[in-house]
Amino acid sequence: MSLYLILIPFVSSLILLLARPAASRSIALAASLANLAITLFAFSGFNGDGSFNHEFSVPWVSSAGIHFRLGLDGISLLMVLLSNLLAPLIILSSGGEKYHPEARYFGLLLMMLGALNGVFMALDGLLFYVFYELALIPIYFICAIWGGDNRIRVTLKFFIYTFAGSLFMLVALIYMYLQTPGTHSFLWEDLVSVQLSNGAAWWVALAFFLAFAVKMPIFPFHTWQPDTYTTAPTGGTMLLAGIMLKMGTYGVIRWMIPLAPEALHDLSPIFISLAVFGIVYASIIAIKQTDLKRLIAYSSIAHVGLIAAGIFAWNKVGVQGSLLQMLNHGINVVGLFYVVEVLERRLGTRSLSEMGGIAKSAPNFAALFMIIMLGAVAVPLTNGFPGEFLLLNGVWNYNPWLGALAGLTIIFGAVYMLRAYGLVMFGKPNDSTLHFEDINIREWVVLGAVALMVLVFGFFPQWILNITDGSVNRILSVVQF
Amino acid sequence: MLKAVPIEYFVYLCTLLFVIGVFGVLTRRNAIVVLMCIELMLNAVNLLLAAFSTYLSDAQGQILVFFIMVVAAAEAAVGLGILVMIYRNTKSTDISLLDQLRN
Amino acid sequence: MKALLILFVTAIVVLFAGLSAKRQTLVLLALGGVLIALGATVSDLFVGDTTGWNEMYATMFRFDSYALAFGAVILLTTALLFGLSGWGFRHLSDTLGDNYGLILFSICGAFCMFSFTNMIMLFLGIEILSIPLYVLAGSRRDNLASNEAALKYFLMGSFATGILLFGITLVYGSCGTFDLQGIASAVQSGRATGNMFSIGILLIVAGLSFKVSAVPFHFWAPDVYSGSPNMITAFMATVVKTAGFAAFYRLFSTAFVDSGEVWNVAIAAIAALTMTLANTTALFQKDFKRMMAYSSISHAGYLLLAILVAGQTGAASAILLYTLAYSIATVCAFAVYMTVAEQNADGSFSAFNGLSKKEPLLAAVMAISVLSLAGIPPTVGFFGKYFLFTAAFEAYPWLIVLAVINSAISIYYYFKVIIAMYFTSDENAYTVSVPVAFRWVMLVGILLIGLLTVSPDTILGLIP
Amino acid sequence: MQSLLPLIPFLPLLGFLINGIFGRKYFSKTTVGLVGSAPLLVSFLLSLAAFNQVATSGPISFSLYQFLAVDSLQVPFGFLIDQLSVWMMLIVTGVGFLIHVYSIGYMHDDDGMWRFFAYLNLFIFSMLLLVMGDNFLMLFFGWEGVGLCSYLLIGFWYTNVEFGKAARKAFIMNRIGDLGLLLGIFLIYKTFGSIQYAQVFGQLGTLEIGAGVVTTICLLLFVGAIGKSAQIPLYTWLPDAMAGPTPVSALIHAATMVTAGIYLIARCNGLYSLSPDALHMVAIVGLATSLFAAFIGLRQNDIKKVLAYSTVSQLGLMFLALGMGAYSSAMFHVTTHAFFKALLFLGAGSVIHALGGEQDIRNMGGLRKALPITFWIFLIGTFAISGFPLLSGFFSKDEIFAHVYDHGGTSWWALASFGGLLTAVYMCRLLYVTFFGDFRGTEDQKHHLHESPAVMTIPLIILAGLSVVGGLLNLPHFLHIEPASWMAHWFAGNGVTGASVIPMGEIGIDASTEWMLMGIATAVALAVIAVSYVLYSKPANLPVEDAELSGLSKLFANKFYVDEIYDALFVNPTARLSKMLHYYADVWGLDGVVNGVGKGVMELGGYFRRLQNGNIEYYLLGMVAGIMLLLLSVFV
Amino acid sequence: MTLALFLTLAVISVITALLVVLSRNPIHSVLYLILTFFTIAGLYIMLNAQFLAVVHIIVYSGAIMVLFLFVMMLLNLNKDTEPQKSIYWKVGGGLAAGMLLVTLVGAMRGGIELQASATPDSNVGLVENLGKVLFTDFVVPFEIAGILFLAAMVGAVLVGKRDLKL
Repeated sequence: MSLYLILIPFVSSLILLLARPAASRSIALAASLANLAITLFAFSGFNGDGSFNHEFSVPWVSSAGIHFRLGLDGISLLMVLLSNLLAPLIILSSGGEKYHPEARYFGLLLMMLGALNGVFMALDGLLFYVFYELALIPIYFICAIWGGDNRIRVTLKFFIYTFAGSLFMLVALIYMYLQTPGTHSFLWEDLVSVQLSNGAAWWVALAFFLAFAVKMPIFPFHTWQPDTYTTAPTGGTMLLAGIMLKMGTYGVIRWMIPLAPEALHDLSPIFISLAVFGIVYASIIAIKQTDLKRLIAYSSIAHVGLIAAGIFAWNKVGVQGSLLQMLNHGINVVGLFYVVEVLERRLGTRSLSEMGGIAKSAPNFAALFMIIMLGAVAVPLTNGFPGEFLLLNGVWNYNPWLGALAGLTIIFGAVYMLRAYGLVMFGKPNDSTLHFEDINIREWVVLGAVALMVLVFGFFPQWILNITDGSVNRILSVVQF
Repeated sequence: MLKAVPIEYFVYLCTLLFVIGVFGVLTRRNAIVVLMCIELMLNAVNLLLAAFSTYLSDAQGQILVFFIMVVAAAEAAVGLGILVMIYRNTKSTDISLLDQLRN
Repeated sequence: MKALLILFVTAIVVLFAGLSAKRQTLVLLALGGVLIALGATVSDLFVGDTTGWNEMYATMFRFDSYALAFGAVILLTTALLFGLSGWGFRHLSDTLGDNYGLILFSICGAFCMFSFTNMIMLFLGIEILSIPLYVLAGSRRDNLASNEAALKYFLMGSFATGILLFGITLVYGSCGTFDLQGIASAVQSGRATGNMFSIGILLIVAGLSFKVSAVPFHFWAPDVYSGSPNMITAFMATVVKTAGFAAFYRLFSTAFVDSGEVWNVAIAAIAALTMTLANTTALFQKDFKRMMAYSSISHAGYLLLAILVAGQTGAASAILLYTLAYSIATVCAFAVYMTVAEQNADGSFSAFNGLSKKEPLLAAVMAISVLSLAGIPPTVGFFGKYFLFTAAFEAYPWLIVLAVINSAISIYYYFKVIIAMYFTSDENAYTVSVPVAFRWVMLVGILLIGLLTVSPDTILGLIP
Repeated sequence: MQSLLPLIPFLPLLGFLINGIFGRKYFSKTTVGLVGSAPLLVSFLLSLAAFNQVATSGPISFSLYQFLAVDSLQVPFGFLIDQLSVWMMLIVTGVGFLIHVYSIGYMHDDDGMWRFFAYLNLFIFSMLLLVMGDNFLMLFFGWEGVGLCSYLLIGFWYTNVEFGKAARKAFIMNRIGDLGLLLGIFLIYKTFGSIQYAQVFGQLGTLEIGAGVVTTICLLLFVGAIGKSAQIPLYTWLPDAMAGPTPVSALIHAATMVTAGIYLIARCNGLYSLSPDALHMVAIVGLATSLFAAFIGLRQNDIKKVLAYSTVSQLGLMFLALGMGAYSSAMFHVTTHAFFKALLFLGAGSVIHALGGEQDIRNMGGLRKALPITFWIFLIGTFAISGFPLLSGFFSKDEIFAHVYDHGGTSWWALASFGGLLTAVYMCRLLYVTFFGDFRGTEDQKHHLHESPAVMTIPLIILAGLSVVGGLLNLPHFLHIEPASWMAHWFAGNGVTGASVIPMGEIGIDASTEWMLMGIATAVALAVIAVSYVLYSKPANLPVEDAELSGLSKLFANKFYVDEIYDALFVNPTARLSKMLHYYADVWGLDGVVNGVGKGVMELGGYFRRLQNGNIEYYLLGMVAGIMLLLLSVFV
Repeated sequence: MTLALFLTLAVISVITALLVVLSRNPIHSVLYLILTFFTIAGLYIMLNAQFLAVVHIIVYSGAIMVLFLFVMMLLNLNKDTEPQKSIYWKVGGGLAAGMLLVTLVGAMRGGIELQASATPDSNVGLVENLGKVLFTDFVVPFEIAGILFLAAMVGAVLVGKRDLKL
């Protein structure tokens, strides 16, 4: 079953890229919905005790102990759910003339989806790495082909930066691999059971951190992110912010901490401090941004900083919160970027100073934007809240001062999001916004679905937490520091 | 005779000849002379091989000398061919002038 | 051994056929010969050699699985290149047969280079490989760049031969034999320990470094690569490099494996310097072929990592996989480059502008090749790098870190061509037509890259 | 019966959904009004039933589902209806219903009426969650929810940029408080291992907790209360919040939401009682706010702004009561304040409605004749808040003063009473300037002056009645009229932990002193009413233009320049910091480093590139040099 | 006596080698080089490698150097006007070569230990001995050298051909 989650996107991606059929969007949508169906089907008979379900394992390079091994525990399942839940939305929300030729765009998108699923399911270190990098290629192409100003320079920087970061992870993985007894192995369990000396663990942890910190990104490794998010076409931005950055956070939970727990005792204060500082830093910067997309990009740094801080706190509340927030941040950020897309499509600009008064002409849009915005601001009973609550609680439990500092996010978050919302929606309409067309059916579906998820997951976070509960217990019990 | 001349002398002599060859390669601009200097280097090697061969009472070294001669001849033929070809195009065998290919 | 004979016979046949036969016939003859040789090699590799020749000539060369595997790699590469040659050699008329003949002779030399058990064979192999190449580099006789390439290659190559020979001589003086096993046992028994021996080894390192174009003996490569005809450049970048490393590794994993303290530092330094210099210099190149030259130098830097741990399990397999991946990708890249650049008379990156719209498949082939060269997962190029790094990791972690940083740097120049093909709007008014043979070669190449990605094991298992 | 109780919050939510989804396209204004108001009535009736049940069989608690369960952090979506919460429910739904009805008339001409009612219903839902939740997280839900609704309603007329800013200000200042509350909740969880009221308060007697921890918890919660209930230093949003439609001001910014802070502290009285330091802090902040806001109120000319500062001041008074440990007195004042302040706001709304949106009292005057009902109602409200004998405010304020006298001493009592005096002054000023004298508005306005329709006046009359008799709820003991201290007794009933929800406050002063205090208060109130009539009903004593003010008056009129100070201290520096961080730290600094690494590599390549100069002599020299370097390794 | 002979030959060979490098006229260089080769042939004889000496004279002086001379005459290079490198280059080249020499000699000083065989055989350099070794043990390289020659021949022809369509 887990194999299909990768095969379906890859095969349909190849079809789209090679045959370039006209109905590319429908094919892509069908493939992504099939994936979503499989994901939901994977819930049936799912064993939530933290073991790996639906395992698929064949030796890949048997002489070197590399396996093509996939499996789903709760954490993976959640991430797979995230990517497959968002993929249909992203497919629905992008495409069209701006993405010519469409077949190529959707082909790349599906390739990305397959790779992401692979990242989230891989239980072999090298396989994880391979998928991790594979995901980078389609998104690079998407951003560089259909991006905006400066796309070539910006995306190349993005690619090299993230690639360089993850190469250090490769070095760390190889090191771990060489420490496994007997004929070496990359299997997760084998890597986890390696006992490292303190010094070695430091290096391994730092190497992993570099890879994931760039990917997420965490202050001060974030500078590629605002430019890339801004430049990328919105479909690409959604993929980047909605799913791809979760590769980093997921990687920390699944790989970094379990592999090098010995060092985390010493290093996690540094990591958390960076993450928390990044929250405040990015939030403050977001306050005065004039480009809506860039604003959301900075807000994403803040949010992901909180997620990372929760993980590094490494207590159950924090980790569960981070997992919950990964899903919800993905949903929200996709919604927000889609809002930007809707605005940009109609107004031809993302500049906040050229907007205003849109609520008047587009009440439906305003309402859905409001709901999504509230989710992002983490108002209770929207999906943003429970995760943020748990995360802040987790960080607070780790260190109250850091928790309080991280808590500033709820203030700054309100400041910049409300400012943005106000500048877009409120005030007197200007010439261009006066006749702003309200959203059409497709936009309704996407924004409505996001808004619905915002509310449903806001009211019932425990549904999500139940998925990951057993796995978090297991991974916390495996790794203690 | 073997006792009279220490092997070191041969080594130093050949090294000296070899280095003179290198010196020539570095300082001459005429391609043909450079090629001759390379032949000088090869000859230094040949002499050293022969010396080792004799001092070790082992024929292999002298066998290699043959092969080096073979190669030297072949290289000379090909190299001079190339030189002539270039001369036809540039009317010169000055290696300093050949710097069209560069960064 | 069989392959060597087949190649030699093919070379003779092609030479004579070149006097009268048609272009098509020649291509088929040469390609057929190579394919037969490839078949013989592969069957020897998997079925085993029953002729007994191996034992008969074991003091000079031995076609063990190592040699056969590398033989298969270069024959495969050559076959692909010959597939391109029908169009690639279209400018040649009366010298076509000579060109094929020389290439085939050159491969004969390569076969000596990775099967030798005696340094005399190594020396001869190198010369047989090189001398035809000096000529081939200058085979566009009316072209000054080609002439210059030939002379530079020849002069520096001869000079390097001198250095190599001096080294061999000194080693011979220390050990009293050219036989690899003999040298190894001399080292083991402590007979060969003096400084003369060390200098000999280091001079051999220098000589071989020249052949594999490692810094600071690399200077010839960019100029010769860019000056030579495209087909020959592709041949040099793939077959010659593979043969050079096969010989390098064979020598150092048998004869000098126990005198590592002499050459480890030297080769580590060369490797570090090679990677860094080549990758940073490549950043500035505007010409695709020159970029490929620096890329090939940088790959030499990575491959030297395996030499450093010569003799260790997996090192040979790593070189094999790496060179195979590198060769296929390079051939594919050159195939695309040739179609684009030769029809456009422009070899710079901007020649590729907008290629993805004109010929999406051509662009895709180039993209995949370049990604593989850059070592980006899941292309086989990544596995090549991975196994190299893993092999050398425990002994030289810092070198691996440097290699990793360099891999990141290399993205910048590799992606220039991708950027041109995919992200730059098309300002060229030319049209590109892809010869049929090229399509087949690219198809085979890409399929091979795919297959190797799925199962690198098949290659890794060739050398036990 | 019990199965119907969840309907209390969810009916308004349903109203919100129906109006929000269908209101714009499908409903007439009347339908919108009905859909909006009817759930409130049902909820109110159900709350009455709940009241009855609590009275007969004690607190009710039930839970709908498990909201969060991580480790020991078990949070049900649960409700607790005890004496305290049912009282708040009654206020919220009761006063809320009246205001809804009033709004049918008030908002009838507004296109966004569907939106208005939807938001109001959402507010009621949130407020009910706040008071009905059985744990701190539920409280927080409501807490933020009401903040959100406040934001939506303040910015209801969103085309006005200033209103939008006011809304944002309200939300953000609330959020500052919310952070405190949130951290308080974290600390509670860490200390007690739970955030459910029953378990937290149940452990108070048994668990050994350091005084520092309790004080910290209390202060953090108090930060939340400060934000929500507009106390120093986070009060500035409330006057600005008057940008919203007047019923909103009545409901949210006077009667219900702003009292959430009082509710929170009353709810946690067990905790606060363990921490005298925290109580002291609460008292100080309350008293300071009470006086501060009253001073500002003296010189405001916007009818709603006066009421707003009055609200802040009254809230301060309530906190003062809380700080004195008089929790039930505070709740008593919450109740009466809900009556008369809602009344005043709605009355002001009626005035504004009649004048077509005019809010400046300098342009009013003499409205007594044109708006008789409104006038009488406003009069009752003003007298009630000023402490006119036997009206509701009289009793509730008196009780608080008595506690202050008892626990704080004479100086505290004097200051608090002075605040009461100021309240009477500016309220009477408002009343007289607005309704007496001659009309000072335009002819056009004069022409259109009309009394509000019945749908608006009837709720006013009901509220007026409540403002008059509200005092009966908690008559002081020394009057010996039964039921004396009914409300205090009600709150002292056994809660879910088995102990009193709010223990009976003890007043340790004898009856004669109480009589004396009451007498002084009465005398002061009556004197103020009389003196200010003389002062303010004369045209000569009308408020002057802002520019002509000087000295303290100017200070008061400009609200002590607090907004300006905040701008200079916090808002502008943050904005500047934002830009500076962006340009200097992010783009120039960090990104510069990243780009610099790239440039460095390029530069290195630039040097290496020059080696390849095309000249074979250099190449050969390079090779020789390389050989020498290799050979040097022999010497190493 | 033998030492004196050796030294004489050695000094002559070094001097002539230097003259090869230093003389301005390429023709002189060739002639000096032939002289050097003769001294080397003398040393071969001293080493009891008579066959080698003979072959050496035939191949180098007789064939290779004649080829060089031929080409020089063909290309009219027999002048003193050959472009010279600047003095800096000469000094630089000399320095480099000198340093190389110092490095080589310095490194080898005291490190030259030959593993002389137990049964010294002074006849290794004789033609019958060499022939036996060449055609038994080294028959493979001998054959392979054929390929080399063939390749070189074809190559030389290829290079020498005039392009038909220029």
